[in-house]
Amino acid sequence: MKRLSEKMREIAAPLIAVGVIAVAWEVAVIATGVSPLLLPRPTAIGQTMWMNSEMLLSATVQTAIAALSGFAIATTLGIIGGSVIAAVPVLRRSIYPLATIVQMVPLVAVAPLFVIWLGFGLPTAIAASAVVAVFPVLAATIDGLRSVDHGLREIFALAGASTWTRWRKLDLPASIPAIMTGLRIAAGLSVIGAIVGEFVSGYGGAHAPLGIVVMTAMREARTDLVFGAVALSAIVGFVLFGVVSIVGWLLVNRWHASGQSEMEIRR
Amino acid sequence: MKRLSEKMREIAAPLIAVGVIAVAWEVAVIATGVSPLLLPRPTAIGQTMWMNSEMLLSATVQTAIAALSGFAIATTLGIIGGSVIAAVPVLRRSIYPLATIVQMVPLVAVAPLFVIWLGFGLPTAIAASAVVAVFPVLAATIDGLRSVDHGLREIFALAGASTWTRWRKLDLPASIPAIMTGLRIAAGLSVIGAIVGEFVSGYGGAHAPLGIVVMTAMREARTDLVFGAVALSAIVGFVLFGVVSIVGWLLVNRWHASGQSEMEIRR
Amino acid sequence: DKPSSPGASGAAALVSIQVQLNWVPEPEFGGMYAALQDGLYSQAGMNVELIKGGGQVPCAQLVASGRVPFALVSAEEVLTMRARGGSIVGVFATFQENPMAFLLHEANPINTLEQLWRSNSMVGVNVGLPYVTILNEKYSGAGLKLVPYSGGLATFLVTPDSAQQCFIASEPVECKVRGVPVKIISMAEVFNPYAAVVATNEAFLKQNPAVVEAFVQATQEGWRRYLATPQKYNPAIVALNPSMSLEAMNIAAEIERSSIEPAAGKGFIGEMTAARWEALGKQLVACKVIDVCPPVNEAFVAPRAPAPSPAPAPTSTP
Amino acid sequence: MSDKPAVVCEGLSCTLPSGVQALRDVSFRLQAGGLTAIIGPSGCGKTTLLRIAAGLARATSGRIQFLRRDGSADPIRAGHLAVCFQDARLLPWRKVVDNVALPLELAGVGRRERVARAEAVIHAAGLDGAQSRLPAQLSGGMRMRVALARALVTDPTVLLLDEPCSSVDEFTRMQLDEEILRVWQDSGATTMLVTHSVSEAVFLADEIVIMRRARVHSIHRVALDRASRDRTSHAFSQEVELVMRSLAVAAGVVVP
Amino acid sequence: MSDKPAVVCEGLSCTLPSGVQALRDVSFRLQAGGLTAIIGPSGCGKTTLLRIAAGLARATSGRIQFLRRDGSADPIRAGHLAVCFQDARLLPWRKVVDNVALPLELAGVGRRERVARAEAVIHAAGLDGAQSRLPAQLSGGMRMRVALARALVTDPTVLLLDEPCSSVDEFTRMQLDEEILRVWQDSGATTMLVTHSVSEAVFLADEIVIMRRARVHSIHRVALDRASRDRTSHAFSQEVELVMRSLAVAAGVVVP
Ligand SMILES: Nc1ncnc2c1ncn2[C@@H]1O[C@H](COP(=O)(O)OP(=O)(O)OP(=O)(O)O)[C@@H](O)[C@H]1O
Ligand SMILES: Nc1ncnc2c1ncn2[C@@H]1O[C@H](COP(=O)(O)OP(=O)(O)OP(=O)(O)O)[C@@H](O)[C@H]1O
Ligand SMILES: [Mg+2]
Ligand SMILES: [Mg+2]
Repeated sequence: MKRLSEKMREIAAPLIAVGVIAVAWEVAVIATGVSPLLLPRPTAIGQTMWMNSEMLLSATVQTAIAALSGFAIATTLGIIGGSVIAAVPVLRRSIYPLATIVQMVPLVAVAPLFVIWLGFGLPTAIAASAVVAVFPVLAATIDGLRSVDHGLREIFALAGASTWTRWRKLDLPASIPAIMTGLRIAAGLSVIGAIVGEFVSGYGGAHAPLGIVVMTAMREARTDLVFGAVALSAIVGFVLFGVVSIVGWLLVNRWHASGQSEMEIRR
Repeated sequence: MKRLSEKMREIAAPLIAVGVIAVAWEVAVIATGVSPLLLPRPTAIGQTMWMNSEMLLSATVQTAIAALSGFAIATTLGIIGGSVIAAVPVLRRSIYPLATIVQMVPLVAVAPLFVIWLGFGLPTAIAASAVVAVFPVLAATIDGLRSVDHGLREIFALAGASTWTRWRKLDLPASIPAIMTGLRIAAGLSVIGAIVGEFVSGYGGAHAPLGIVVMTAMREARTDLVFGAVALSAIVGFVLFGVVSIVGWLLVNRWHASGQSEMEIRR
Repeated sequence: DKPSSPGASGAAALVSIQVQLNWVPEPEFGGMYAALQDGLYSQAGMNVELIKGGGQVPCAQLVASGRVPFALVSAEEVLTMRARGGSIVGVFATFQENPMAFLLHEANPINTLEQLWRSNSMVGVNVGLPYVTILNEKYSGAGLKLVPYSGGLATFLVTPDSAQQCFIASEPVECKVRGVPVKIISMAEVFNPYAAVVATNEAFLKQNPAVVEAFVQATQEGWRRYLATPQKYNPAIVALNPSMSLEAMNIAAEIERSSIEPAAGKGFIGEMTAARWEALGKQLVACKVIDVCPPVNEAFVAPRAPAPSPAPAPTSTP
Repeated sequence: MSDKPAVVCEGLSCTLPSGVQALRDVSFRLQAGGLTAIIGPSGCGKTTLLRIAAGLARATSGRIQFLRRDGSADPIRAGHLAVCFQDARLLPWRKVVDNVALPLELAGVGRRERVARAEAVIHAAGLDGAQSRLPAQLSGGMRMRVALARALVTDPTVLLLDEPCSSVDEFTRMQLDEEILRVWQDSGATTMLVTHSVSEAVFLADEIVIMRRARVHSIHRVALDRASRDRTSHAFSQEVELVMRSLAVAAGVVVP
Repeated sequence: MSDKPAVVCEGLSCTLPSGVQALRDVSFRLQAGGLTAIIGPSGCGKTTLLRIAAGLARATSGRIQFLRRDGSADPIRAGHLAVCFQDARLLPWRKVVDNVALPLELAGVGRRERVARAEAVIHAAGLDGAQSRLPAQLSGGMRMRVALARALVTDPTVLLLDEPCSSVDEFTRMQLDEEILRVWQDSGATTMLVTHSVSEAVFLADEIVIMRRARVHSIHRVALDRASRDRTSHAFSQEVELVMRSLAVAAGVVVP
């Protein structure tokens, strides 16, 4: 429990860093006199966010729903797909390299297909989010599964465990640290995926999601609002990242090197 | 050597897969009668690519240069930054979560800053590519370094090795499998980063890069050209992915589980 | 349920109609929101939903593929899509004059397209639009620094001697609201397609000619009302898009009026002529966007002139 | 016990991918239900032999057969061949009891029964009190004992043990030897025990195969009655001395 | 040899994070330049003690000191304390020779010299021909020998060995014992040897610390002259017997 509370304290660290960066940024902007149209001061951004808090809140909620759903889909597909690909050598050789394509397609280029197949607004934003986030999970899962100690696999082979059983009881648990890396990367990507998805899909509900807010604010040169919206999308990403990190830590801290604190020579 | 040639043969596998997918795609398009404006047939795409081969080739070269440069920068920054962050716990707690932000910023939103600081064309495309690709390398490096066996670290601690020496001789080699996962993810992202960078940074010289080709072709509803350009960007990504995979395999196949072939019970 | 003859059964079953907009709710769609607010569409037997767009929404593909019955596109999109086999048809042209223009700071000595194109200014333009090719051919913009228009105004505002493409009812309004003195140079003299064209697809048109007609007429009437008193309708649009102020919307409505309303005594709202489509087709062929111009008489259905008296849209077709 | 197979090796050779010839023409027989010890210098091929017997490696030539009493081949069912490897190979995220119970779990034994059976072997391995620790919280010797317990918890027909007691003290080793003996006697499993301790081999085995540089050097039948295998007896010491001499030759030591 | 420190443990206790008390009030002294063996049942705290001596773990109470002849504290320079751990801990991507040469490399010894020195210990460890193999291509016993060679290759002032010979046969073990003896005599390092083999302890050590359940059970001074430590002699057997009895008590075995 003590260690969990320590983990909680870690949440404070980035907040302090944010504060430090914000102050430095404020000072730098004032000192260099860069136009607020290009780089607004954090205080100005804060003010704008405060004044538009209601609109931004609803936008954030919508984008968060898209990003979270996309992340969930990417996680599920990435882990399942990665496991299948890792288990079947011919797939690993043929499909795995091709899977890179899913993250390389410029979303705007395939937007028509997405929108036509999935409809406007949320579904397309979710799909865009999932498409952008799935490959890191897939790649990390595959590489994690392929790194499972052969010695441990032999234990399962001797017991006549099925591939499915071995996956549940050995491969997956042993790959969790690697998969967590993939999920950490996917956390941020799912947010940007949702935002780009919103660019191309418009919005169904009454209120605009963050992607639309960014677009319109840019058109109107309300750079402080652009940065405010970006900051909110970043917060969605942080929270996702934080949740992934904490879940990962809870799962592996008791047995994996990454969960143990650093040793130092004492004499 | 025999195993390396086997590895080379692996390059054939995705090509065969591409062929299979292309045939399936062709048949599906013909069968469903979906409009070529949405989803052109592979043969039509191939024809268009052939007819525009000169223009596409020069576009591909330009985009490849941007993607490769961005990838190289992302690799360098990601490994160095990740190593520093992993080595300093306070940074890991404060900066690492914030680093997710670099991959979450909608490039279009910060394009004006990029363009003002770096100018139009190649430099911005490279920067965009690096920005999008750096986080996976960073995250994978950090997670890899933190997973290094504590027992091995003790060997170095006892010998009084400096952090730098330990990094070179233990941490980095031990993390190569993890870093390779990050690089595999970054390979694809660096390509999409370059293309999005080209969307916002433009013409860059006499010939347009793939990002501009995609944009123009989209506006002109030349869907087959859009897909052709996307296919070429995918090829750039594949090649990068392939090179990363082969380099990774050469580095670790002799000692890491992922390089060994799968065991099976024989009796 | 398929849309069928509207209005025939009175208020019984409204035909559900979706319209994909190509931008967020703004005065450029004022007539449609006015028609919605005044119930013109429901009087015509339609339950119209205006789907808010996001700037990169593939409107032309959506309507060509039948995903939505109507979408807002540009005239050149109609011709290019048709040239590539898309079955898209323009049925109503909101902007008679090209609303795309170049935005310059007021102090900029440049005043004409020719001056601009022969200068070595930095000009933000959308990649892949035909007017760039046309201007290049005409004035050989060799010294010009063409940069991509990224959808924002920031670069322009901080660079006094730059120019960028704009939508007359958007960026100039924003500058006005901010108190930044700017001027615009219309590009209509070299490239003047209809804009904000309401398009449908051939299949829908063939099956539901009455619906299309009724929709067009209601839209026409909506625009008439909107242009008469935009202040009456803008608050509802602001409610849908709070990021643009009411003040800005009112200004925008005034600016766009001249491009939408027919000159006194000539033509009517939404009008389209074969000559204008032909001219556009020639230009597109000339700048190699398309190889041959598709037959323009199939590319559009000219809306009928409205009844002389400002009456509500026709509600009865026996 | 008649259902336990004999294991017959005929002319086994094995060249590893690195080019090392780990086995050359190795022939011997594990009697059905017998306990055979393998001893030999480090690196002589004992583990390779065990891996081939377990089906985890393939012989380059020669063959290994599992034969029923009637001479027919016995296709041992998965889970009926238990191995204790030279390294512990524990799942680091599982508690001791769950590591020991793993083979039972994989064989579909219910939770309650497998925990009970696991706790019994854990007790016999002297690991009382460590049931709910993770492998990382154990000493090296304890980890190996967990691995041994995991091999003994099943009811195997063939039992392959690779130096299971090398990292424990002599008294714990004797205790473990008793447990191996008990399991072997109860199950009647055809057992192969790789060991470095000659006295352990003499105490436990019917036959001792002495290996040298990838070959069988000699096979020694233990002349002592099982009932009279008292480590303190003179006969036992003599037997140990005898095997030791063979081993010394195998190890290339000049015997005085 | 006067520069080798004595290692003095006073009232060491160590409670591990899991709550296990691995050491309770352990006091003893490693004589400067002496060779002290630690024996005791598996899990009694030997490795923990060695880790504390190496500075890799912290005692909960009590202290451990490195003292010069004149009584002043000796801050042992990094690299002058060598450890052979119970598990081999080899870098899997390095050849045997480069693994063995690692401590020299880290100490800045030039390539040619360190390879020469590494090959000498590799030879002494009976690993000729395996120089350029990777750890994965070695047998378990060979891997441990590489780890031992790596500890012996430096010229340490303090040498801590944790069961270095547990996974090799008795003859290889004797050969390794000779090598340990040689290195110890050449370097005069203050040496602590954890072992399970009583005869090894009697053969090598000046003093034998017998541990029991986290405590020092007794300390036995080996009464034999170094010159007359012949494993086949009666005196040697008697000494082994003596220690064995203490150990039996420590292991909780009822001695007949
Ligand atoms: N990391 C750890 N966390 C918790 N308990 C531990 C840890 N390491 C060892 N222990 C426990 O501490 C006690 C002493 O362990 P230690 O490794 O010192 O024993 P040992 O005497 O070296 O045994 P062996 O001969 O088996 O190696 C044991 O009971 C062990 O279970
Ligand atoms: N994976 C491998 N690749 C190449 N060579 C190997 C491999 N594993 C073992 N060897 C070599 O094969 C030979 C036999 O190894 P094996 O593990 O069977 O020996 P062993 O008798 O079990 O030795 P020990 O008593 O040390 O465990 C050794 O020379 C070893 O170096
Ligand atoms: Mg072995
Ligand atoms: Mg120990």
